[in-house]
Amino acid sequence: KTRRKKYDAQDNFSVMLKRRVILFQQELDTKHDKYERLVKISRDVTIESKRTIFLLHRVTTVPDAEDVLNEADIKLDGVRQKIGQIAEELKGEDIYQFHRAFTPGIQEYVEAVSFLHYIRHRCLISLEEINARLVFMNTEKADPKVLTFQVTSSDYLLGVADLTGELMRMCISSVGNGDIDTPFQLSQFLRQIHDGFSYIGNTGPYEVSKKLHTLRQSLGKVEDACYTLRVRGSEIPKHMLADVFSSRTTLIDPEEGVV
Amino acid sequence: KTRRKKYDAQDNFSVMLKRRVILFQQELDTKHDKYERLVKISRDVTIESKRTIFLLHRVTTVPDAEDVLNEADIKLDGVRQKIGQIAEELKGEDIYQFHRAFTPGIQEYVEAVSFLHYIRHRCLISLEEINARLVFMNTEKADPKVLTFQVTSSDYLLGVADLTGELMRMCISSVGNGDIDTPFQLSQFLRQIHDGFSYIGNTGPYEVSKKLHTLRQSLGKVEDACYTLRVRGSEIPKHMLADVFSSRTTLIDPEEGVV
Amino acid sequence: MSVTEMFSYIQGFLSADQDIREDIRKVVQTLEQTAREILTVLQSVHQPSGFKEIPSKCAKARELFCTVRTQIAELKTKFPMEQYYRFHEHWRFVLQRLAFLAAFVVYLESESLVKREEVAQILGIEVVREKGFHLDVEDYLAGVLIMASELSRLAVNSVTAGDYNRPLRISNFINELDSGFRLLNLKNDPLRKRYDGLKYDVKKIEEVVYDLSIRGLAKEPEAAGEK
Amino acid sequence: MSVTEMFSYIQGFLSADQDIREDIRKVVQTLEQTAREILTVLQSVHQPSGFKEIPSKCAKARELFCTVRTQIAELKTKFPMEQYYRFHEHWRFVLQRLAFLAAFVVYLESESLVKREEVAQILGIEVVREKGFHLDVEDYLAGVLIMASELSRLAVNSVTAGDYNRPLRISNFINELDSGFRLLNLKNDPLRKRYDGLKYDVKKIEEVVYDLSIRGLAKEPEAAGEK
Amino acid sequence: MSVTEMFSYIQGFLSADQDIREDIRKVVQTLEQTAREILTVLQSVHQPSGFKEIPSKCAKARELFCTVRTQIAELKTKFPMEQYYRFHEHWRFVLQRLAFLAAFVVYLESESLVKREEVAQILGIEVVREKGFHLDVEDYLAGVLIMASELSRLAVNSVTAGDYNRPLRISNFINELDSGFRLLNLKNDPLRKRYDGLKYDVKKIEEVVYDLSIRGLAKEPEAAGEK
Amino acid sequence: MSVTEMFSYIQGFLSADQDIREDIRKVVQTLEQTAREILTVLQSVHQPSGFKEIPSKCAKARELFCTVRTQIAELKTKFPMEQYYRFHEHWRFVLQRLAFLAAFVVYLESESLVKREEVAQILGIEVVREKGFHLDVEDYLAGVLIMASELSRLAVNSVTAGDYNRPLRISNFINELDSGFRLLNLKNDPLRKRYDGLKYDVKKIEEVVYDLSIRGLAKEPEAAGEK
Amino acid sequence: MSVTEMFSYIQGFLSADQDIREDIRKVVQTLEQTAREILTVLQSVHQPSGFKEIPSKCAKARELFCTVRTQIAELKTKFPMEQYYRFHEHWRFVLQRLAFLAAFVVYLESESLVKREEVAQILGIEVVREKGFHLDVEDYLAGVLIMASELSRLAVNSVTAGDYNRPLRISNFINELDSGFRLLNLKNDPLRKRYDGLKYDVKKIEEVVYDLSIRGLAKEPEAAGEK
Amino acid sequence: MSVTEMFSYIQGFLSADQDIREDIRKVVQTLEQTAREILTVLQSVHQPSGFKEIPSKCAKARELFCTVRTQIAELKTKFPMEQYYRFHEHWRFVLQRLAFLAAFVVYLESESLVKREEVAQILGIEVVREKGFHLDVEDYLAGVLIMASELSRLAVNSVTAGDYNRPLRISNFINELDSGFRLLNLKNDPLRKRYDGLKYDVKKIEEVVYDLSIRGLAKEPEAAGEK
Ligand SMILES: [Mn+2]
Ligand SMILES: [Mn+2]
Repeated sequence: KTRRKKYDAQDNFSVMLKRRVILFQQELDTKHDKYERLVKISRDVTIESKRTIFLLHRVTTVPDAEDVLNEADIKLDGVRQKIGQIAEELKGEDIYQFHRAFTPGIQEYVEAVSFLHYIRHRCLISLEEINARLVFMNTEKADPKVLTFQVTSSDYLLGVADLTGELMRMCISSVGNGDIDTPFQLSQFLRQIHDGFSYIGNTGPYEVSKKLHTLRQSLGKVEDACYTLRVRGSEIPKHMLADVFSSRTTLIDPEEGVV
Repeated sequence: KTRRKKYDAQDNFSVMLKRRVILFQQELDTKHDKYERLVKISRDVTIESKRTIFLLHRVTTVPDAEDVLNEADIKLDGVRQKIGQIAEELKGEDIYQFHRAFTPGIQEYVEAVSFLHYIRHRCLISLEEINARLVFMNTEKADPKVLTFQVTSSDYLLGVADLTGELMRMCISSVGNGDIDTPFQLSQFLRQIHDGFSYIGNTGPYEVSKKLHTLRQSLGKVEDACYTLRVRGSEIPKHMLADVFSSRTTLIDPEEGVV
Repeated sequence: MSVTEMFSYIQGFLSADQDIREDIRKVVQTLEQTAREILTVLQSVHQPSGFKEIPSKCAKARELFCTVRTQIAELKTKFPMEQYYRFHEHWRFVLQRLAFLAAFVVYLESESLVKREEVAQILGIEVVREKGFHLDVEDYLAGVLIMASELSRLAVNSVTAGDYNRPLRISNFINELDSGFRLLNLKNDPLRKRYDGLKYDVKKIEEVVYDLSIRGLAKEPEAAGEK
Repeated sequence: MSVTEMFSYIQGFLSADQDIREDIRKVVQTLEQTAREILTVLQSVHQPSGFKEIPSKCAKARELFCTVRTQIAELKTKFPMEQYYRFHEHWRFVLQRLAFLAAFVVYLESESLVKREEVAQILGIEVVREKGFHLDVEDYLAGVLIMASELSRLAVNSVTAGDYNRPLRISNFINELDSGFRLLNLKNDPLRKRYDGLKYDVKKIEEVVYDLSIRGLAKEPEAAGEK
Repeated sequence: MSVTEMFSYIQGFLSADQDIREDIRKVVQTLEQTAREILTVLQSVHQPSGFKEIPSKCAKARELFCTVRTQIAELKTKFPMEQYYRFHEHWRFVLQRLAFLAAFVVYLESESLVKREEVAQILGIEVVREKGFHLDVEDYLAGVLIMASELSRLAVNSVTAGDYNRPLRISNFINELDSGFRLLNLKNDPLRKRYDGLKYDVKKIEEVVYDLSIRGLAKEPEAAGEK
Repeated sequence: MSVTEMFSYIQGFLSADQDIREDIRKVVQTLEQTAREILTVLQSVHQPSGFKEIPSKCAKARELFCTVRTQIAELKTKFPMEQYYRFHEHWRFVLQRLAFLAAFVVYLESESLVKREEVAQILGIEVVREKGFHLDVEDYLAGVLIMASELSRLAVNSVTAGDYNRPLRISNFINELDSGFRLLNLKNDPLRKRYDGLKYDVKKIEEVVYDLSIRGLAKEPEAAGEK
Repeated sequence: MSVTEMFSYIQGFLSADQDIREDIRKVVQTLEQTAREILTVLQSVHQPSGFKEIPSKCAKARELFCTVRTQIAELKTKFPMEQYYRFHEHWRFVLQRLAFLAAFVVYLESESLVKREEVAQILGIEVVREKGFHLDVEDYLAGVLIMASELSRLAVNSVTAGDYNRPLRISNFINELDSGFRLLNLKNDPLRKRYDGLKYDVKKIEEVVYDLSIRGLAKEPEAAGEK
Repeated sequence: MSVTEMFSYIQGFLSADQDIREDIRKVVQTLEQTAREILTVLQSVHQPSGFKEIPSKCAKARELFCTVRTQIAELKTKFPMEQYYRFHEHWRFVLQRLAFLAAFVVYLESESLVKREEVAQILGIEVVREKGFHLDVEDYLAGVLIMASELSRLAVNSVTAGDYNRPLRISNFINELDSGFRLLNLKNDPLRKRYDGLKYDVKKIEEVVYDLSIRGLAKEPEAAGEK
């Protein structure tokens, strides 16, 4: 009889433990599943942001830049919708718990959106401006609520660090297209970003330090391009230079403009 | 007039080039999109296979192993359906073109299915047996067709290499559960696999060599466990040993059997 | 806002972050110190003489947990609570150690498995993330697993100290724990690695019980269940 | 089937694979040798004296492409065609070089952009994967990009050789190419890196044209288009 | 002395050491902050507008070096001076950066190579190890090499800003530096690696001078030669 | 002073440094040789026959320590004493080995923990840094931890040699050592890593004692407890 | 001689070198295959059933060594013998494996340490470099160390297979080996790293002997001591 | 022979080897010193003033090569000649530098490509391996490639110094060199990597020639063509 009882107690322990473990399992599974969904959305964000960046590089050659910018805006709206899905997943969560799942996508989005912003406004988009556009309406009709997504300063920095690579590409393309102003503008802007990063130095996130080398290389390429423009331009007075270029443009395409 | 004509020619070149480029873009996009879809399916395959492996480890403690094995079979049916999706994506493709996208998932599936097979049949599943179960019916009702998926010998090897880790875990659990036969069986089986891998040596895929170290460690743990069983068992004659164990079992749970 | 201003602004964020981390690190150091003290108190149960003193040692440890609660209260003031996971790495290690110590005290006192709620209460923290500084499932489970390995050591030392019943009780307890953990699907993460260790603890205790059995030293099995 | 048999069986697969790779490597080496010879032939166009000889050099190169076709035919016999991508890495490098050389010959002959179909034909291979040993889009594009960089070098050397028109024609050609490539979305892969190089080629040629313009040496722009 | 006493006593040692290191780390952080500020000031010389402002920028940097001296003075109080090498790793990096910044300021002011004594004076430290906190030869040389690479950038940007003489002066300076370094027998250490970078700086500057020469923009070669 | 003169002067510094390091390396090699000889002498205690010979082996080791003292005296002449930490890396490894050997000899002779002062005396060096070539706390502790792992081996081999008491004494000793170390607040450095190994030694020895206990071979537990 | 001629001539050299290496690689591959086969044969001694078959397995291995000798004879014909060190890297790995296998066979047959001369003889090569294709001391030692770790595994598996004497003999053997190695002054090279592993093998085997001793299973300790 | 004897005997081998390496290292250091001196002498050709002094600088370098020969003669005495490849790594680096310096001197003197025989003669070594300490083809080629990159620098600096013909001559020379190398079938080794750098040198020099051409500064193209 006593033995019987003992094993009941034992069973209780066992049963209770199992009940608890099943709860733990649910908690863990919920977390893992959410993590997995976030990884997948983040991959989509990355891909679409990259495509937007490619699209934006066309801006230096097409006749109407505004078309490209608007198209990029539309593409980024799509990306923002995806980020809305991330925000939805993170509703009520501590976002840092899942940060590793979506940080690659968000960095790529920062890169794309800041590239678009630079082309349009010739200045660096701020973290606030980025976050201001990441406000979403909850889709549940029963309870419409505002959702926001906050890009962290470290994701912002990492995205901006990558932006410099795109700016460098844009600079080289500009020179190739006979545009002599953009490279100088870009070199000043890039230098400012470079100086900004060296001001931050090693107080920033670890990944930034790894990207600094590439940033420095990009700056070097842009500075070299400007140097070449200047040194070649030195052989002819400035006012003549303009003539040469306008005649070059005419020469290539008098009626339809540069394709 | 001549100039006009020239630029028409030029435009033709340009227009033709663009038409071609758009075709290239479609080709590239199709490929990238497929790759991306395969990566996502592969992640699902990995997760579900891992869960199956966890489930299978319960086999050493539950009263009716067959239940667990059947449940695992059902889970793996789900995984196979996913692999069916992979096969669907690869229909008419050169599978090696996308191999990197799905190899992690397939390796994990090999690990899971060979683990189940070992528990059921106490032997190593062959590549043929694995592939024999990866035959799917095309879901299109218009044109029902048989689809197959072929696991490569390198994915098979890498999956089997990982299997050894699970076998080691199973061995240690068995000892903990007072099971004195399984560890010896497992050690012989593991030794055979180990000898098999050392027979293959460095002629196998590069990743195998990286896994050999872990394999050797697992074998060491299993051999140590068997050693301990033997050396402790040495203090009592074999027939008494059986008595001790049966009395232990009774002692722990006389009515319900080991939970 | 100029680029320079923007970077100064961001630098502000980064400095604030570094300061928070520095503050957290300091409190965590005091926590580690206390954890080490509790461990030293509880380690004595492994000594032959230590078995009789278990109750007093547990009481002593309970006292030290007051200090822990004060230190964790201090820790909570160092960062915004919604950002728990931002700084999680800083205290994860010590929190798992503390969960282990709490679990060990409770085991020594009542030979039962501490609940996550109890650990939280002993440490003066929450179970549910929404309510504040809390104990993650993973950290709770890690603490329990560390205890399992301490128990396998205790089983060995019990025999040395001449207590032949304790190993059997530990064996039952740890077997239950093992079958509980078997229900979990863990990812390939640190917890899984720790859980692999549990198998060795179970094995070790099984070996002790076996050693006792073949020598007829495992006399009073029923007692094991009663406690 | 015993474990040992199973591993012997797999070992069979692996050996077969190694043998195939060994065979492929050997043929690829001969291909590389021929590619180097074609390059040597075509390199002479950079020499001041080389400009007049372009037609004869192209003819010479065309002849060597016969050898290439034979060698590729040999290569095709070395592995099952459906497994093209299994061994792709072995010939990818040389195939891109050959695509470049084909593109360069075609450019030198007609100042036009070679089509993927033409390259395939010159190399004696297919365009569509299903039909057999084929030329991947990426490999075709890589070949074209290598040519772009060769053309920027050619623009420079044309000036040295006193031919002031060629750079303008190259400039137009390369600008078209650039705007074509701009329509492509490339992943972060080797092709994208190569495409980044194109920007530098465009820039370099632009600089040459600029140098000619300011000196009034770029006399006959219409001629450039006519050719 | 019991084991416990002994270890308590040892803990005293360890704590003292850890406290010193903590203190050093904090001061070094402020030093790094100031160094970064000086860098930001000096980097503006690369901007087109920055060239006229060199004197004012140098003055600004000189002011910030006052802060550096105060911070280093603070640093000196944190540990017994004979243990310089015990803690060297903590400040080696920032000291090399500061040596670079001092060398850069001196170069911008007077276009001459800073002496180790001058660097020491600017930083408020000693040259001779026996006299106190000093500047190791290796750290001085590392600073000079960092400057060399900054100067190659400056040569490029000078041209962009329309200053065609500066590159020639930089070229002479860097050549002299190069011959200086060639006198040294460097081991396979970090310094050697840095020195290997110098040849790229030399080459880069030579190419700038070349570009100016061929365009007749290198106005005063005689003056440059005289220096 | 011209740049050339300056660099020639600097080369003087560098050469001197390299010469010192070369000299140090040579003496350190002889020290390593002697350390290996002492180890060989002491290793014999693990042999079944070795237990009786402990006193004579210790005496032999003590003799060899004379050589060590001579060699260290030689080492001291190779560099200015205030630069101990500049060259510390060269002898740190062998010094820790020697501290281990000294601790092992003392343990074998008296079963007590060697004091840092004793190690210093055996090696003919100082404890206090200010007084000259000294033994850093960290190096002393490293030596002690190496000994701990040697003792776990000794416990095992004692049983093999039929000495069933020694493991109990070792167990007490190592437990005391373990509590001592728990008083220390070690950073995440090599020492911490070594200390993490100590718990395996403790566990191993506990298992040896367990094996003896369960077989009734641990005869004098009271005696062990008294210590 | 024109540049072209010169380079053609040089290409002759390079081709010859590449051909030699290609030839060597092929023979080495066959050697590796045979080595793996011998390994598979010898590894069966770890199986419980394998212990009785040791003589037959050794005989089988000896036969396979005939193949090895033929293959090495083949290898010798592939390059001029004075250039042994030029191509050493190609066969170093397999030679160490073969030295291990030879040492293992000899140990299994006679429980003695194979001499370098014996290994050389088994492999059909020389000991003295001057005489031809030889076995470097380092490669011989590496082979012996690989065997040591195989023996520690064998000690464990002997017990599992019920052979309680073998571990004692292995223990004596490995201790002797260990003292032998302690006579060597190894540099910080791969061999040194391998040697560092030996102490784990020694410890492992000592623990096996311990387990047997405490259970009274080590029957002939005297015999073991005599050896 | 007992195990101990065997290992003592082996230690003899190891010591001998270490001594040889130490001796080699010392001589190689003196060689590196001389190589640096020769480099310093030859570097002056890059200076505007240096062009006239080429003959005297070459003479000076030739003198220093006497020292090199003496040092290499010394090196030869340090090891048995058939073991050249055993110790090759020790001097490979400096030998390539010396080959470069010899090639550079010869180029400056006669604007021709040094032959391997000549380099060997200048360094006082052999061409044919069998005859003694020799110059490997690979090392000769590496030296030539280092020179190529030095020549691209020289082309740039010639223009700065107002010598507009030299770049054209260099261009012809380097083109010839490039076709020479294209005859070689290089493996994926360090030499191949170095060779990949050659195309940048070729391109750089072409751009210099371009700059001269477009400005009508390339006076004597016919002369250049004739060569
Ligand atoms: Mn990007
Ligand atoms: Mn697994």
